[in-house]
Amino acid sequence: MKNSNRLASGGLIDRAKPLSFQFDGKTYQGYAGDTLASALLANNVQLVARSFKYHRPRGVLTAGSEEPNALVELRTGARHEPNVRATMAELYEGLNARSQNRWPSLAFDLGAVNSLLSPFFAAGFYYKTFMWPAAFWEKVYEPLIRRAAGLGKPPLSDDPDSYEKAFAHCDLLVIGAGPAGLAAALTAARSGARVILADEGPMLGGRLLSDRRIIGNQSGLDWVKAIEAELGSFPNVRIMPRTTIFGVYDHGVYGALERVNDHVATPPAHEPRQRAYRIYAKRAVLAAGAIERPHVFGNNDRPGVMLGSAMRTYLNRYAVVPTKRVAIFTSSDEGYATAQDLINAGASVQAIIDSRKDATISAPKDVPYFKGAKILRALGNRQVQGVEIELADGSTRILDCDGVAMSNGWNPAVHLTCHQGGRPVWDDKTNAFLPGKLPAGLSVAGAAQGHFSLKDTLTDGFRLGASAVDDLGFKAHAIAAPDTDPESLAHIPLWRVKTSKGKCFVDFQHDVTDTDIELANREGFRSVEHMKRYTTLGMATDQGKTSNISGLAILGEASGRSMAEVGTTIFRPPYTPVALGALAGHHVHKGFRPTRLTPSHQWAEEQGAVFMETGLWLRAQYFPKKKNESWLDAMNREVEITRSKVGVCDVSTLGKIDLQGKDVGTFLDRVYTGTFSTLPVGKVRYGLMMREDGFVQDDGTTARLSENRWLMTTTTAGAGKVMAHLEFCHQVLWPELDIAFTSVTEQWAQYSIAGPHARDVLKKLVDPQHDMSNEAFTYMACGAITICNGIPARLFRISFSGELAYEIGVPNRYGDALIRAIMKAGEEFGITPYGLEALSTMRIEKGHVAGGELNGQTTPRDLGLIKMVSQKKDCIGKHMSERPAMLDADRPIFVGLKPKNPQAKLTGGAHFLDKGAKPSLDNDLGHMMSVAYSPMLKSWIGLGIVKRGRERIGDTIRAVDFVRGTEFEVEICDPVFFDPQGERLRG
Amino acid sequence: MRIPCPFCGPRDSQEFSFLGQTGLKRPDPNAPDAQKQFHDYVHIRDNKAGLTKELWLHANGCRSWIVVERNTLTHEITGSEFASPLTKEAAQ
Amino acid sequence: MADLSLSPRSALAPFLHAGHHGAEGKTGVKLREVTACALAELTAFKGQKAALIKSTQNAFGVALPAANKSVSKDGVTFISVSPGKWLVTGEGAAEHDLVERLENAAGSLAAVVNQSDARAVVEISGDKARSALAKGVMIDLDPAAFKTGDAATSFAVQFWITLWQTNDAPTYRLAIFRSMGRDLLHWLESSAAEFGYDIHG
Amino acid sequence: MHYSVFSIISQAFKGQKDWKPVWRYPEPKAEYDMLIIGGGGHGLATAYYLAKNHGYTNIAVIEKNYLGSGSVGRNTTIVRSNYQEPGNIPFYEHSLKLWEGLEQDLNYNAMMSQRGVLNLYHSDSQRDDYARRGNAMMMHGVRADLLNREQVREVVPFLDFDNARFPIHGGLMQWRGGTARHDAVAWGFARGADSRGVDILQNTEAKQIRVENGRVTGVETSRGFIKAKKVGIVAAGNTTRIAETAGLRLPIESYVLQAFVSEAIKPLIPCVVTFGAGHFYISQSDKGGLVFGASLDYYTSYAARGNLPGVEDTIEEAMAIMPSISRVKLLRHWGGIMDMSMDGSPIIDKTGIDGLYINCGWCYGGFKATPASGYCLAHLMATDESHPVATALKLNRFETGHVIDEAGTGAQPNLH
Ligand SMILES: Cc1cc2nc3c(=O)[nH]c(=O)nc-3n(C[C@H](O)[C@H](O)[C@H](O)COP(=O)(O)OP(=O)(O)OC[C@H]3O[C@@H](n4cnc5c(N)ncnc54)[C@H](O)[C@@H]3O)c2cc1C
Ligand SMILES: NC(=O)c1ccc[n+]([C@@H]2O[C@H](COP(=O)([O-])OP(=O)(O)OC[C@H]3O[C@@H](n4cnc5c(N)ncnc54)[C@H](O)[C@@H]3O)[C@@H](O)[C@H]2O)c1
Ligand SMILES: Cc1cc2nc3c(=O)[nH]c(=O)nc-3n(C[C@H](O)[C@H](O)[C@H](O)COP(=O)(O)O)c2cc1C
Ligand SMILES: [Zn+2]
Repeated sequence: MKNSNRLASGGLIDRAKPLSFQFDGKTYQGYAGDTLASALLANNVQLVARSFKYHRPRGVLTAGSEEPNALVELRTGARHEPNVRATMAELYEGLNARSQNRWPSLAFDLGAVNSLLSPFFAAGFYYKTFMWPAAFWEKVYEPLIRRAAGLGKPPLSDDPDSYEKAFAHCDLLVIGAGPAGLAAALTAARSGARVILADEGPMLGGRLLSDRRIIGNQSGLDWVKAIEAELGSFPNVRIMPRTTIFGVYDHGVYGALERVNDHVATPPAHEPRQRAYRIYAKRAVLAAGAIERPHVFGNNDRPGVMLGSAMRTYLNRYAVVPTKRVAIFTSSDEGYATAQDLINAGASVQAIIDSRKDATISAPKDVPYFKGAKILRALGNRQVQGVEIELADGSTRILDCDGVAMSNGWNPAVHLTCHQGGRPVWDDKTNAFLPGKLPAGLSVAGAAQGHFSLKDTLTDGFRLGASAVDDLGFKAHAIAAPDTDPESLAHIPLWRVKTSKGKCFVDFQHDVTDTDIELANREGFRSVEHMKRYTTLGMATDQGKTSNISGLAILGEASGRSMAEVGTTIFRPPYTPVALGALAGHHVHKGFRPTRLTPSHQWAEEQGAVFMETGLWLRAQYFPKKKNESWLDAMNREVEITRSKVGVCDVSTLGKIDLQGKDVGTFLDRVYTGTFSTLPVGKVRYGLMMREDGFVQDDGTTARLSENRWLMTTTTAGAGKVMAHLEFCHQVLWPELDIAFTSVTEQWAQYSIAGPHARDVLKKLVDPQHDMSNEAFTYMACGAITICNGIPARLFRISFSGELAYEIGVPNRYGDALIRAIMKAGEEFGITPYGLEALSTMRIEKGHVAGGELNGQTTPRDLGLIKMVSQKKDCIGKHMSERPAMLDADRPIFVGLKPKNPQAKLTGGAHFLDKGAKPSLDNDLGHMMSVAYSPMLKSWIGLGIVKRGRERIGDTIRAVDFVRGTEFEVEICDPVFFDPQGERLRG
Repeated sequence: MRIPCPFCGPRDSQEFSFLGQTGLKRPDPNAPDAQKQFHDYVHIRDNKAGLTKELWLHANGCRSWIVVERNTLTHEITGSEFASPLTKEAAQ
Repeated sequence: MADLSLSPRSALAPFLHAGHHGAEGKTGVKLREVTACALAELTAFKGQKAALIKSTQNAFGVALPAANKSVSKDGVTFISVSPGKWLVTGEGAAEHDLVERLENAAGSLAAVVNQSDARAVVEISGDKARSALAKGVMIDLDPAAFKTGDAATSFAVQFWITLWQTNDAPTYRLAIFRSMGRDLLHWLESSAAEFGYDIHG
Repeated sequence: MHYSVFSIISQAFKGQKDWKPVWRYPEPKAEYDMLIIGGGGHGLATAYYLAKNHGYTNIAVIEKNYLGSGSVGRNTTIVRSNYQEPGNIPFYEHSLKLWEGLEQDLNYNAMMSQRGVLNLYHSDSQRDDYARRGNAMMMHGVRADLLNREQVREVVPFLDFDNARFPIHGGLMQWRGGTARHDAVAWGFARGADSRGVDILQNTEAKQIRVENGRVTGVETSRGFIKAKKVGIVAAGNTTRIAETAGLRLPIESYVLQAFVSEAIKPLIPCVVTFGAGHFYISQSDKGGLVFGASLDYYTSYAARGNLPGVEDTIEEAMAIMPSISRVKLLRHWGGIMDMSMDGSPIIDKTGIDGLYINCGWCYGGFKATPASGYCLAHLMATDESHPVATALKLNRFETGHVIDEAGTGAQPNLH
């Protein structure tokens, strides 16, 4: 039985490299150059899969990426991959494949009972049923349907392999390396243009690998080799085998998937499994060939029924006779070539059944030959065991065979031409849909354009390759297509065998039959798009590559419309399915988005800090003293020490923008709510920025470093947005202003030193010539200084914590050293580092707004900051912030909240209700925005917005948190809980 | 898509961020109907199907705000220029 | 206060591991961090570009480059990054007084901002440098499109980069925000791994 | 034709031969009482409820393409009512209640599946935001559950809990949320409307709204002028193009949103999951495909297709929460046109032109609104009063400042 269907010689396989592989646990042998499908067929394995709905036995229909049937699970363990087309999987030593969607085994699949129920399971069945009783849908029916759905099992563990993305550029992209593509690439390459030639297969040649042809005075294969060699010699040509162009996007952007290492068991070290390319091509030639059409007749899905062209591929390329006694069912002259190839390979052609009464081609000698005949049905179950045919005179008879080769004309592979909305156009001459409106820069050559003869294909390729690059200013020399051996192309499609018996499949994978299509039409689903959705025709993993056109024809017939009137459904990317991993590339796990590290990161790590994500930054959340110190204990300690002694915190992540020019003051007056033009040099002012719609977008401080130089800070999260906003204001709104912006966020490492001893610590660092006294360097002062013997630094006396505090900035290269120096300098004062938790607690104690309050839904008035909006001037957002609803006295306003019971753990997101009020949207008073446990007040405290809150200071209301199941009475208070007079920060 | 930046040349759209229709003039804040004008300025758009002029920021490039002439039905781009005459001058 | 002296550290210092990495037996790519290098941004004020070009020409002996170009002289490289804006690097003798010299040349014609610490600068060279970069850089680096002296600000992987080519080896330099240095390096290393790469300390 | 156990069985034995068309292909009449422009979910639902609740039968829906060809047929099918803003909550909850009885009402199985909608959170502040939302829902009696990390793990154990860039801290779950079969919703409403006498005019495009003396008189269509006393514009992504013909300018921009489906695999994802550190949402269809989407492509567009950066971004987000699906393959991706409003919330209102009504601004979220949107617009067109659950969805709210901005991103539609 070993390789019982393998020919003794021939083919493009490497007989010197035998490979063993497994299918459903059994070991077989094939050769390098095989696909899993060819190797299975060589071993006479015909049954390889079960269909989606009826679990019908299925074999191999095609030899390419259009395969609807032969899907398997490939590889084991963590490398498990579902739904792999056996026709595309290249064989490697040890390949392990399993059939899917069957239980308990492929041969005996209980799911096949669905087939018996098929009278019920017509198209649209779901929509009419499962409604009684209503409750059963969720509990019974749906779980059942879901369990039955799907093909392969999803992988559940992490992928051990990696994926990459890459970019490529060219003058001309040639899609497909059949004769048309090779010819196009060659002309373009000779002109000096940069060419990328991509083919989804591992070898160049297209149909020339499958058909025995003569080009000029050499064989088709030798012609391919010669061109490949010449193309390989050009530095301006890049050949990309195993690369599928999966999508055509705007402006010459092509999506491509390179299967770098799918043809080996595991990728070599440092190599990805697959790579997704974005190719930027000035021009492209689509030379994707054509896909042969099956016939629609009874039990046309039985293993052994195959496309004629596929059979030729197996014979000529893989030296495999898929089945030995073949009936040829043809509506085109193509079938006769298949017959000849079978005969040459020593197989028996049991009959040629040509649906055309007036076929003019003659059949090979001694082959039973029926003109005007049709196959009514295939016999057999797990493999064809004969066919019943109807002769021209209406009589029927049974023929013995174990395989059927179908040739019903070709569908040009126009898919990529439709990705930008182009619709194929029916052509009566070729009996095919040809490309309609093309994406800009793309032309179509060869069989994809409906030019089926080899000579025409070559002519096309040479011509279009030349005209594409001529367009770009290259000078391509015309190449004349060599003569080819004669071929005959006559063809009249037979869309279905109306008199057939048994189920006639149109869409094999989804088990859509001709009667399903008729039913859809009968029920009013007359638009092709309705029919598609109602029957699911063309919606399977093959996207209907072999089924769509026949389906349209049957719909047309049922509704009395021509092909042109029916039209096609739309082809969408990807051309063939693309692994999600490849499209994500290396952007997985921690690499999903960049991680920005603060200057003190390494030091904080050494301290055992716990980090948290804030946007892309990783910041220290708290610094546990002992291993298991809780965040709350650590935070309490950090706050207490900071407030009683001194603490330090990395604030480098705040956005910093250097603004220079004569008009900066004017500009700031327009973008900030307050006035900045009056700010003296050496001073800092707090600023609030609105969007033009009147809501607060960001806050921060701006320092005036010199007459014409300012430094703005933004929130960490707002940095990018604010920069873009300022650039918009400058470039679009007020280009007349003379300002230069430069982001300096990353130039400076900046630390906040806060607490009663802040000045003492600082004095140890700052070079002695600078007067650090409270009088000389007052609250809200700023200046350039030097520290630690001449290191340039900037000092700002600003405070978020409410303590005496300074922010000190040094060039980032000193950031790591400075945090260590600060800690050392602070040692004698008992300094602590503090993280975001402590930072947040201290600002809440001080009633400062931050992230939770700056949520894009609050106005300055809502936040109690209306005094910061200058009434003397306009600014961005001013008018819209004064719309009636925003001035409504009922609009919730910013207040502080204290629980009656200090231990009551307030929660962010709780809503407020009056005592005794029932929960309802009308009674909703507002919500809690930020909470903290205040070590100063020894109580939980909160900030939030409450309807008429300012008028209700002292009132007790309820903070209700349904989703956490808590409810506390809280007193409305002023938002400044600690040091309301601000004495500490001025000290 | 590839957006032709007048400074950098054609670049992948991924380098840009999109704001919207251009040609909207920020109203005179002192106009008697300023509130109404601001409402329109902030909220009302032509949303044309066809050729539009729109503002893009070459955010991951030269950071110029540019005006791109683009067809919203086909995505075809027929021109681009700097939003600010000053940027244009500085680019020369 | 000797114990409180501050020693500088380059952006990538904690993450660089000198030596050969990736595929064995070949070195398609060489990587190093460019450390002894000052950076500054120079932005012409309104209407002052022509005057600025003149005065920098006098001070540095080169004309400020046009879009997508860089020019170098005596260790100073001007890279055009935006209309009226240049990123300037200074190496060798120019490392220490770059900002000062720029400020002198610019006078009131342009804003000068020290960015020496804001960016990590990496140098990538070798005959596979292009292929490694193409795994993230979206612009065309083929010699037909991008040559020695060419420059771009663009997007690579997930980073806003400034990229310029310094010789035909080819050698490229790439500047990105310092805080993302570790990730940039990680990407470059995984992209170069299949070609084999050396890291020079 | 009524669907029942009996009709199903008898048709099975008759080879499904006697099923009747589910809708007619009528010729347009010269005049209707009401004309709905747009045969999407909302337009068809409007017609259905006008007929069913208000007794109008001389009405028509005009659809420029095949019915259901718009966003109703191309969305990620998520149905939920987990909103935060008081203007939205009652409306979407009303909608969810209608969904819960829809199949029986329509005698059509739209495969509404209340498998739960789980919004993952990745930080403490996001947890608090979700708590705020959950509590707002509970104020209106809409159940929400705040799950911690371990509770999330029980529901969706295959997510990346250990090595993610943005670790999962927990999630907000609405168990009553879920998905419905998009096409069946359009078909069910169409069948229901048709059977009540509504003319559904497919391949009939509205070209120009005719207004005389401040009052609508009818619509110029690709099949001639159709007179109507009242006209509703229910054209989702194309609203402004039609409104423009009546001289209306609206706070709407049209963007393309992409959607994605993978090859069918055996059941993996039991509910809808959304990623809080991005804008990604995913569920698994009855057929086994993973259906997912993320943000808009960021530019205005009327071409129902997107571009590669949007594709890659979406799939990176998918992999960010479920790296094990690297070997599941993308089968198809497509686009739909979204009518993005300036605050991210919808508009159901009169227009200032007598007899002309609009229903638009559905942004990412109009599929779930389908029944209530139709219900409320029908109510408005029949009574000239806003339905009580839709009183906040006014057109003039941008002038008055009563905006309903769930995301807090302001008047820039592509940020919602
Ligand atoms: C990719 C994607 C994913 C989405 N995911 C979700 C989701 O998960 N959950 C959710 O709730 N929502 C989702 N939405 C949003 C939702 O689909 C839409 O908001 C909703 O479908 C819009 O209402 P509709 O069904 O009436 O629109 P449509 O179906 O778009 O109907 C409008 C109809 O008007 C027709 N029309 C337009 N112009 C004319 C004219 N001049 N004359 C005649 N007819 C005209 C159109 O052809 C169209 O059929 C998603 C949308 C998209 C695009
Ligand atoms: N006798 C007939 O009626 C008939 C009909 C059709 C074709 N043919 C023969 O087929 C040949 C057609 O030549 P051709 O060059 O036009 O086509 P081809 O089929 O020879 O080559 C097409 C190539 O494109 C590749 N391809 C398809 N889609 C792709 C994608 N998206 N990305 C990457 N690669 C892709 C395929 O792998 C294939 O190698 C001629 O030899 C012709 O005679 C004959
Ligand atoms: C929820 C949902 C699931 C889908 N599942 C599939 C599918 O399994 N196979 C398929 O080919 N298309 C599927 N589609 C996509 C449709 O084929 C189609 O692309 C989409 O409805 C948009 O229509 P258009 O591509 O004709 O413009 C699905 C669409 C939706 C909305
Ligand atoms: Zn640019």
